[in-house]
Amino acid sequence: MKLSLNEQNAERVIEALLFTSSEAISIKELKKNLPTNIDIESVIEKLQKHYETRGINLKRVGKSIVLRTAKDLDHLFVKKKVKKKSLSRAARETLAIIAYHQPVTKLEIEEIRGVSVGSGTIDVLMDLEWIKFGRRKLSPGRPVTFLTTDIFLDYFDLSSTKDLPGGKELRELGLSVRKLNQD
Amino acid sequence: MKLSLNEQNAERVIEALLFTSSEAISIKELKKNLPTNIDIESVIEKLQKHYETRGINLKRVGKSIVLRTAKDLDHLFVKKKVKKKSLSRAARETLAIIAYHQPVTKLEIEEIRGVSVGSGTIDVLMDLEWIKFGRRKLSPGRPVTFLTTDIFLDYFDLSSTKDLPGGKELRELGLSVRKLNQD
Amino acid sequence: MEEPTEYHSSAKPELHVILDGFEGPLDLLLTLAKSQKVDLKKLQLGILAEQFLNYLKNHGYKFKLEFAGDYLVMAAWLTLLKSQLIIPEDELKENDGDKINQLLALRLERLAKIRENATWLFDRPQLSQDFFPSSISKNKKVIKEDCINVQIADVLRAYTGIIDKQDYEVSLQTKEEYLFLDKAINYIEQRVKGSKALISFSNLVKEIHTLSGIDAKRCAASIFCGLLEHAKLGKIQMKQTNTFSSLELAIVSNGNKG
Repeated sequence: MKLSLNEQNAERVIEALLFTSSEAISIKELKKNLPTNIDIESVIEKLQKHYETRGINLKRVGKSIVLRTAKDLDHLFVKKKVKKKSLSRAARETLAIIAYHQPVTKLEIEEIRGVSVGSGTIDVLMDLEWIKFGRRKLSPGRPVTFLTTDIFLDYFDLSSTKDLPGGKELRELGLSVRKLNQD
Repeated sequence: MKLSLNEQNAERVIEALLFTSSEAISIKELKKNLPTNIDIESVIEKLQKHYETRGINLKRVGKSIVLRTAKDLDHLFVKKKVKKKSLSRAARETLAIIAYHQPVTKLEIEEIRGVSVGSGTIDVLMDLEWIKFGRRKLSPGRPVTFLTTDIFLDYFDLSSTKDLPGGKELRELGLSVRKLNQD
Repeated sequence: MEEPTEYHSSAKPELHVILDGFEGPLDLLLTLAKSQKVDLKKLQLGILAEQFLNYLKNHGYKFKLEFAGDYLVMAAWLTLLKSQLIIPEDELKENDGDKINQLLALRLERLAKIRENATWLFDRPQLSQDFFPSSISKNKKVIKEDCINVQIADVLRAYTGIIDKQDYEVSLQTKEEYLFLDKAINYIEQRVKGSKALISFSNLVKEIHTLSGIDAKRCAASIFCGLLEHAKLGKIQMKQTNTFSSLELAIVSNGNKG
């Protein structure tokens, strides 16, 4: 059945409202944004039908409606859940040193930072797959070295670590430490 | 045109992923979730067409795609409006220079504005993730360069830096300045 | 790449001149030029020069030039232009004034253009102003496999922090130039351990030089010091049969120690 111009617009409004809302929206609430002469029930029914076969489905929950990803696509979203958190200062510093000095050993990182590097710090970066082991260094004890990975480059949208600014450039760019001291 | 079963499913997968992301998703990233034999470009094209008349539109932003509410429905979201980003004139002009002349070095930015890039300018644009590092320039000192990001395009409702008006004119101006400088 | 213009190469990063709200001389010139209400290509540079110099005079920058190097060069440039309008034409070197004239006009035009474009950009519909993102946040950012929230600028700042703190000079290809004594001592220990045969000093230097890429003479010096250190502790013995002949090393077995 063809929709009237009004109904078509009502569909668009409901779609946009649902899209920007993380929770279900009551029909009462939706009505506030629509002309009074709209038969909201029939519009919802049509929307529901429209979304039936798509990646997103429109669901009724009591007197509200909500958009949810289709059940059969759940596998897309089961990736490991890491709590959204910022990287510790130690980890950021270690990551930066590895990016600039790779291949670099743990001892060398510690020399540059002036403090020892906890194994947790390396673990965090390893878990993120931002760093990996490089060749062992041809020096006494043949210690392992660390390198950054392609995943690191990808995450930070870099084409190469060589494109990062050097020490002098960093200072000139004014990417200063000021803001870091806040944490 | 009718879609194959595979393509239909690709549509659904892309839809579901976009629906649940507040940020644009790169085509590279989307591909990871699709069978390799899918012509993703044609699927995106069809999806884009599908959403053209709806309350949500599918947009291309650089090498990424994203779903955003239709612009004519902005009145629905008065409460959701965030405060406009207020940037210094230096930052706005620097951004424009990077957008038009990318990849561009700090020195080139300074040359155009006739004043050095103060600390804080690049900082702000980096924090907004509107600019990123490009490849180093093959010129003395191999200086770092800057590019705009897909997040920048998304923010300003652009699908490509080619959408910026007057780019050709500006580049020609740049060339004439350079030529005169060298003579 | 564009060569920096003459006046610019003198600008240090911290020289960020804002005089009465003008960001640098080009900015001021553009404003002055606009007050002439003419096409930038047909600028009356003579008038512009006069205006600029008057501006500097009226604002007392004549005596604060250390504070405004950019302005000084710009002023010199414009004074040159103005003087050329006064000098009889046949005494003028051909093209000279013309070129500066053109260059300045082009640069002003380019800055004006960029300014227009910046305005155009910020007048555009903007995210979360005119169009809105998904809030179906159950799976927000799930695409980026990890939900770590860190930007490259944060990583760079971390690095700036380190190099600032230690005054550590960095280059992207850091290669060690010196063999530090503790490393030399370590290396000798590893190398000599378990080796029954005599090792010659020159071979040892050669080995370390190849491994580390550090200058051979510097390696030799560090290793020699390292050997003395070991010898003092009684861990190794050195012998040299003749003056300038090769120096041989042997480890002192545990039994002989003390």
